[in-house]
Amino acid sequence: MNPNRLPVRPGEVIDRETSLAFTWNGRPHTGHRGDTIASALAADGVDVFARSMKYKRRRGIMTADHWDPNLFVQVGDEPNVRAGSRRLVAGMEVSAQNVWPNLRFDIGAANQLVGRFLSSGFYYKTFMRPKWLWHHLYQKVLRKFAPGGRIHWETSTHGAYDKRYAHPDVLVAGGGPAGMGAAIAAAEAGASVMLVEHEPDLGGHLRWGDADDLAVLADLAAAVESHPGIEVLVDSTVTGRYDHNWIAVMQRSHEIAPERLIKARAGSLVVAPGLIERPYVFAGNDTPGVMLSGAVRRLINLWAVRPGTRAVVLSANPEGDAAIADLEAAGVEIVAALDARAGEDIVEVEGRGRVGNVVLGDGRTVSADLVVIGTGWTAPTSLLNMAGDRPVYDPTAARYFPNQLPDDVLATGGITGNGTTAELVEHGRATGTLAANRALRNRHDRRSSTARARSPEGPIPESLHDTRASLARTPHPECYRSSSHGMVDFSEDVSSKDLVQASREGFDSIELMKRYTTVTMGPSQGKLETVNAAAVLAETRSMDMVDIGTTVWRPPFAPISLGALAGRIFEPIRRSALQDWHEDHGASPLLAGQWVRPDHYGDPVAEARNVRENVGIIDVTPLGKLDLRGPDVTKLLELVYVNRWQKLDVGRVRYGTMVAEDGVVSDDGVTGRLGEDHYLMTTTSSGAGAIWEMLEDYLQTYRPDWNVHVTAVTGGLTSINVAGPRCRELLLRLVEGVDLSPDAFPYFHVRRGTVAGVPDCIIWRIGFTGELSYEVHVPSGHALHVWESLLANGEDLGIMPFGVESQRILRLEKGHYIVGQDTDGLTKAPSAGLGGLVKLDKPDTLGLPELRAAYARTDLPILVAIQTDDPEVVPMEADQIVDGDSNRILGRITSSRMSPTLGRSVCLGQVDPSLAAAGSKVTILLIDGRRILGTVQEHHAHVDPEGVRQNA
Amino acid sequence: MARHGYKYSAGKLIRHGLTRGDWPRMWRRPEARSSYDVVIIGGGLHGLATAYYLAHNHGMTNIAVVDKGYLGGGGSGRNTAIVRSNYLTPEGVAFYDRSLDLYNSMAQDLNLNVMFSRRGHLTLAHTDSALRTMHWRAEVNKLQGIDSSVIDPQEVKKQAPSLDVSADTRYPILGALFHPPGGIVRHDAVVWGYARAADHLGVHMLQETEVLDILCEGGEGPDGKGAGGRVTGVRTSRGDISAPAVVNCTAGWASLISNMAGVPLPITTHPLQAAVTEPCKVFLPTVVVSGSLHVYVSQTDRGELVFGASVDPVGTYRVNGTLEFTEELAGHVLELMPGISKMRLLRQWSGLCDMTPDYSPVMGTTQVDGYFVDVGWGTYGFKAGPVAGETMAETIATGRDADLIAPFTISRFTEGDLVGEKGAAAVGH
Amino acid sequence: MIVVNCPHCGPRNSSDLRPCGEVTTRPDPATASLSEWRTYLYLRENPAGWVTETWYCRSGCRRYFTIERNTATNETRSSEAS
Amino acid sequence: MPTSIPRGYVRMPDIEFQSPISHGPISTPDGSVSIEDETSTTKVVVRAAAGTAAAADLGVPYGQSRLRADGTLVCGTRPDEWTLFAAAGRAAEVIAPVDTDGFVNAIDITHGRAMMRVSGPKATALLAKVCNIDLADDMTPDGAVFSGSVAKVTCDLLRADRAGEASYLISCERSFGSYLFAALADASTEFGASLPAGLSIH
Ligand SMILES: Cc1cc2nc3c(=O)[nH]c(=O)nc-3n(C[C@H](O)[C@H](O)[C@H](O)COP(=O)(O)OP(=O)(O)OC[C@H]3O[C@@H](n4cnc5c(N)ncnc54)[C@H](O)[C@@H]3O)c2cc1C
Ligand SMILES: NC(=O)c1ccc[n+]([C@@H]2O[C@H](COP(=O)([O-])OP(=O)(O)OC[C@H]3O[C@@H](n4cnc5c(N)ncnc54)[C@H](O)[C@@H]3O)[C@@H](O)[C@H]2O)c1
Ligand SMILES: Cc1cc2nc3c(=O)[nH]c(=O)nc-3n(C[C@H](O)[C@H](O)[C@H](O)COP(=O)(O)O)c2cc1C
Ligand SMILES: [Zn+2]
Repeated sequence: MNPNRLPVRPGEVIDRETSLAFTWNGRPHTGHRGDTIASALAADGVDVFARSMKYKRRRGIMTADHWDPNLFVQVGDEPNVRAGSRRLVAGMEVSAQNVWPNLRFDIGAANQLVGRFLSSGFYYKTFMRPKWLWHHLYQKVLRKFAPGGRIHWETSTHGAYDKRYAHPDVLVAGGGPAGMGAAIAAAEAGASVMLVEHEPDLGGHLRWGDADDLAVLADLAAAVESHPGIEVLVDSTVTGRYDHNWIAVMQRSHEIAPERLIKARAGSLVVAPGLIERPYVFAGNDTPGVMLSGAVRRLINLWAVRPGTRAVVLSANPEGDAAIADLEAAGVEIVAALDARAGEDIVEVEGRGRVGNVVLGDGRTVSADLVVIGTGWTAPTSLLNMAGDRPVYDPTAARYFPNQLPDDVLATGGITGNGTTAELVEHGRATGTLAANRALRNRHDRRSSTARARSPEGPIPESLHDTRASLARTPHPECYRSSSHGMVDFSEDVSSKDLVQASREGFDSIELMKRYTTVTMGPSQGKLETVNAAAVLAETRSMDMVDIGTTVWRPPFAPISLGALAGRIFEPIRRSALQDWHEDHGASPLLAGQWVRPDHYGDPVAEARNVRENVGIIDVTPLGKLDLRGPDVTKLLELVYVNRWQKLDVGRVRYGTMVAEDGVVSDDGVTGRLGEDHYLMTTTSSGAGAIWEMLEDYLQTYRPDWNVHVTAVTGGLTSINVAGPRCRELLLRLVEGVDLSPDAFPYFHVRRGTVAGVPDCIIWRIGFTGELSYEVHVPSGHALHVWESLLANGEDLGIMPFGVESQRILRLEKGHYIVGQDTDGLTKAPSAGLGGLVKLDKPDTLGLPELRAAYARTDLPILVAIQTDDPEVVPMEADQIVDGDSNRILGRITSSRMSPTLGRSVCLGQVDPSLAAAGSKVTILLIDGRRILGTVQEHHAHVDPEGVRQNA
Repeated sequence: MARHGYKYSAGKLIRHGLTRGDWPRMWRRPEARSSYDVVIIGGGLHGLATAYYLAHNHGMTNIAVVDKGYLGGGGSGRNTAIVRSNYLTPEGVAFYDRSLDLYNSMAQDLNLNVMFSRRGHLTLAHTDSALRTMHWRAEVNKLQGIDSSVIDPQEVKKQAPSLDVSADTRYPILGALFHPPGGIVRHDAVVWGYARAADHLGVHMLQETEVLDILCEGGEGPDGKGAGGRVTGVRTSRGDISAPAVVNCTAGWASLISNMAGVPLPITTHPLQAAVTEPCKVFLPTVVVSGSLHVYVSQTDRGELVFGASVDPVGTYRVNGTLEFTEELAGHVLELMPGISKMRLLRQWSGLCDMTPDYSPVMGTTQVDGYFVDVGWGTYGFKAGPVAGETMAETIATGRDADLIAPFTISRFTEGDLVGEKGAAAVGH
Repeated sequence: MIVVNCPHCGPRNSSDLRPCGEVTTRPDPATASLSEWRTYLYLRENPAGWVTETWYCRSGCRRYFTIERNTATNETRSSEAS
Repeated sequence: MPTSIPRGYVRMPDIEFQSPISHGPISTPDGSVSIEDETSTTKVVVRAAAGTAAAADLGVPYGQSRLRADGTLVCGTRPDEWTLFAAAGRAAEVIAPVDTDGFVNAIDITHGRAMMRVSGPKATALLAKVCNIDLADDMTPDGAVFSGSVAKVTCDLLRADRAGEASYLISCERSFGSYLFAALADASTEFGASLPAGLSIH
């Protein structure tokens, strides 16, 4: 079985007792629990995992971790799985992705032969002629070359994802020695701590270290785990730092979801991500068998995998040197140990499926199957950049360092300098203490300023100054490129030669170079290639690295699934107290904003007819309802409505229209005066929230001296419109305490009474349908009783419930417009046909100057009722009104229906003022291209313009 | 095409491949002159297109395009590259349709493949009222000869099979406005194409040069700025440059520049965010936009899904992005395509948008002589870039507002004649 | 998600509030000229720096209040601070 | 003209009160969390300007609560606004004693708000999945009153521990009630609750 598996290693993370079976490109393999997909396959002797994006070159293990650009595989229906970090699960079906026909033989590899013609941006320079071929051929071919795995959208679903919030005082990103030190010290200082480690275990680089490292690790981990103030999240990544320390943590392999997003508002963020080892640029540096020092150390020490048999090692630092020791311990022959600090170098690696020959800087060629590179680091400053820092390159240490961090973001560990493990822990501890003090100070302030919080006791936490001793910046040679050219961006197949060319073509700033060559734009996002790309540019332009800068790091630090970002999808739904009844009685649901409503119960035309002939009831609860109380309500109404409110007696109701400050119609509804200082305002369903906020705005910021209390009562009052010629007869059976006779309770009046035994119902005589109708507002806990009582008592009167669609028909017959349908974003009051309603002589009304200006104009469109000359033809809503046979637009149909009452089509429409006079002929362009004639009516109402029915 | 440019072709590609010879620079890094006939502030698409058309159509070549960063570093280099012309108002349709024409022949005109992918553009309707507005748009479009129609859910499914068109979702897809000529363009290539062509005609592109002030005389405000005055030049981080004409093409930063001339704008700056996923084999053929869900998505030729949304509610000049953008985005995309939950978001970014109250630009002459604006491009200025450049060039060369931009001049805010694109353009792609 | 300090509730996520933009002064509609009115309606300073703006504590105390925010950095401070 | 102070709905009928929540309590087998419907609780909102006798009588500042001797729970739900909770059907008794001198209004909102209670050792963890407010003991102690978004619905919340165990009363606009209950129930599955048939957040 596993031919490359070594005997037991002291720090190994595999469980040799388990055997997990899985397949790779259809063939069976096994591994152990604790293996990654890559370690298991490497143990089984697999060298080639993928083909590169553009040239389809064979690729093998390079970093053996999450960032390995060569280890993207398909696992079942999941594309782009990182084989370098995804832990093996029994039964996994793993395959190479983006290869055709297969990994061994990929036709696309022919691109290597013509590679010299496919330099950066080649596609910008060709495929232009003939023009039609671009659309019909070239583009289709390019799209076939898109990299990546396959998403199985046909069968996949949005599964069980989840999120949560957290409020740690200190959040530590990175569980290496520095991060663990910081977490412990912060917790000791009294802070609540969240420690987040990307890998499945704490320890950082100590995990693949020597016995001393493992001992320190064990101590630190024990201290972390046992402190109650620290919440440890392993196999979790801090993916983003947003303004005010709003921090995204992606937790993988939580039992309830494959990925869970934690949104943390941290007092302080400690960034302790260590360093990322960077590749070295030379010809053949992407050949399978060329690995970074960290990769071989991890393979050997974590998974007991022998990475090769004969190795050439190029080292520029102690970690590279340590790799030599690990290789020897694993029985790997060291063919050549090259010291980059002494100028020793690798020029080229030859070999296709695996390293074969290695050409050295001194001209020798040696044979080997493994090349190990330990030439330096990229500082993962991503989270710091997101916090506003612009890290600065230090040529001495040959990497980027934090520069100016906000007080609530602190860096520690390898990202800030070098040190012994003890020094790293010590720096971490000092950082943790400082972070805790700052966070506790912040917590103190928050408690003082938060009404619900317990007032802070004890002294205000102090010592907010940074007195930490810095870690050393050990000199490191600036190794990035040998004398040959090679890959810089492995995910994007961008070579140093491409970068040089781009710079010479004018793409000579790092950002332009990025966009032209796509360097740093692949899944690696610069983690491996930033330093090398900047160095190539510096070399080409003969500039200092310091002046080149870097591309912008952006979230997420590690890619995160759309499922995890979405989490549970919360889409609040509002239901009236009657909605269950509607659904139980066959109502088809209509989603209107957040509300579900009954659209109809099967036959909207029959429902509408029944309202005209007998009696119908409709649930209009979503109507916005605001309870207004106080001595200054009248003033408020005068301000927000275009019409007058001063003379509204108690017991009366009035219709009002609102415009915004720009004169555009914004909402409408009726408001009734229930008591001397008590009113009930209704708004459109969709406008309810905005109108409430608008009233509060004017009351709080414009007229704070007015005494008005606004209370939203929309859901508390279930609104039932009882409409039709027999509705009074029905209500007489159920209403107590109100004289329903037409004289005692005329149109546009309001009463309070008991309906079906339910007291405190508000009843007003208004209606959208144009029929005799009462709108009953019932305390919602009793609404179902009232609704059912109405139905039971109205049976002999022919009662039927009706839905929103019938109401739309009925209101159109009556010519009532709907704000937002018959009006639009430019409709000013005169266009809506409000005419005399608007009072321009009020001292103050919203939008008053615009209203005055609008009334002075003669060119604004006007809303009119239109009937088609052919009564059978119902134009579609939004059909255009045009100028005869020409294409000039003179208006549009805003509402249209077949009227059951009139047996003909009826419309409302906005027309050019030249067409607004009653009797004007308009040309309506139908969707099928026909042009038909319609006639502008005298009144908006097609049915009962005199209002005989509603006033009955 | 440019007068003395180096011409790209398949033949050249082969020749360079064989000889491994260097390609010539696309544009130079010139030394600034002390005066130009026109100084254009902003080296984005609009500034560069204006410069190109001034030089190409009007023979004015003593022009500088000044940018504080790199070419295309503003909205032009970070937009989701959607182009279309199915606007709601006749004036909008006419304007954007001209732009689409220019895009259509751009690769040949500029001799750079901008990879215009006319893949079709779908705007989904989830409500009756959205369907009605779409029908409205389709009818207006048809009257102006634009290919645009409302299609039913089955047809939607044909155009974009990964969409869930079943009726029982929270936001059922009731239909869509389908606009076959719409699509996406390689946004960077458009910037580079104009830059290269303008450079060949002699235009100076001054990168990493920040405008700190606009120099004026005779105006009613302090330092001779404001109404009634005239422009004399600009002060930059690399010294003063005199010019009788200064053009503001700075999009998200437009207010800052305009305030320097004493011309306040009806603009607030809001970030607009976007994101890409890791690449994945191509499965989404069209551009899909959902106004109700505030999201739009297309798949590039490289296999990434590119997402956008509506502008952030909190106005700011900070472009570091927010987490809630990606959360909302993912939630909404998955409502439309539940099958892609395993795709991973690779990068999010943000750019500044100069939002006007009526979702339409502010263009043309101003109350300060020689100071021109081409701003207010909000979330839709990429598709307008070519026509804006063409019409602004005409306006600057003639001193009169070009016909196509008459509805968009700043005077509409004093006259109260706003443009009616707001409803249709709220998620303006 | 920035934090906005509501003077009543304390620090809250901005998603709990609604930003209402630069503080403007509503001219007296009875006397304002159209041009004054439209300046109020449309023109904004839109600075990159400190601006006094109104927020509405929508999910909290339902109060409108003003704060100062630096639009270049999103730092905030109470509007009395300056 | 005399200013009458509206009294709200004074008489409760004998008709059964209907809650928008049609499911019984949800709990985990280990008792770590439970969710109960308490919509029938009497809820009265009192709006009283600072300096009025009513404000002084109510006696708790915004953000805090107290249990009155008569069993009414008085919560400072907003500046100048209190919400009073009492046993079902007691609106009239709660409203009657409110001192109406000055600009004061007392309104029965029992029918307008759905209310549920989440309690148990995992109650805080459950709420932290759907509410962005810091629920640590010092930021949100027992008795704390606050408003915030819960699963995207604006709610008034009160931390009212029971027998030393964390417990929260959550009230929202009535029409959101069934959705909110479902959202909380859905969140509780992580702690072991199983959902009754027909309960879904969509
Ligand atoms: C995320 C996102 C997605 C978008 N998607 C689309 C889309 O799909 N379709 C579409 O049509 N539109 C889209 N847009 C809008 C579009 O990108 C912009 O409207 C358009 O790019 C504006 O181009 P511009 O040339 O006017 O400005 P920009 O490209 O922003 O250029 C302005 C330039 O001015 C420079 N500048 C600013 N201040 C100064 C100064 N003081 N001195 C010197 N230079 C200065 C800046 O550096 C910048 O380069 C999107 C925008 C964003 C942010
Ligand atoms: N021997 C090696 O291979 C090696 C590797 C790296 C660093 N070092 C040395 O060790 C020192 C670094 O110690 P340290 O404690 O700073 O780092 P470390 O490398 O020991 O630990 C950092 C830990 O942070 C985790 N991490 C990184 N980004 C993260 C994120 N966004 N979210 C969650 N976790 C994240 C990593 O997985 C890692 O375990 C440096 O001086 C360096 O020279 C050695
Ligand atoms: C259409 C489009 C596609 C993009 N695709 C990628 C991509 O595949 N990989 C990537 O890293 N960035 C991609 N980007 C984003 C850029 O890297 C970058 O974030 C954006 O241009 C903004 O610049 P900034 O992040 O430097 O501020 C894309 C941007 C656009 C507009
Ligand atoms: Zn508040």
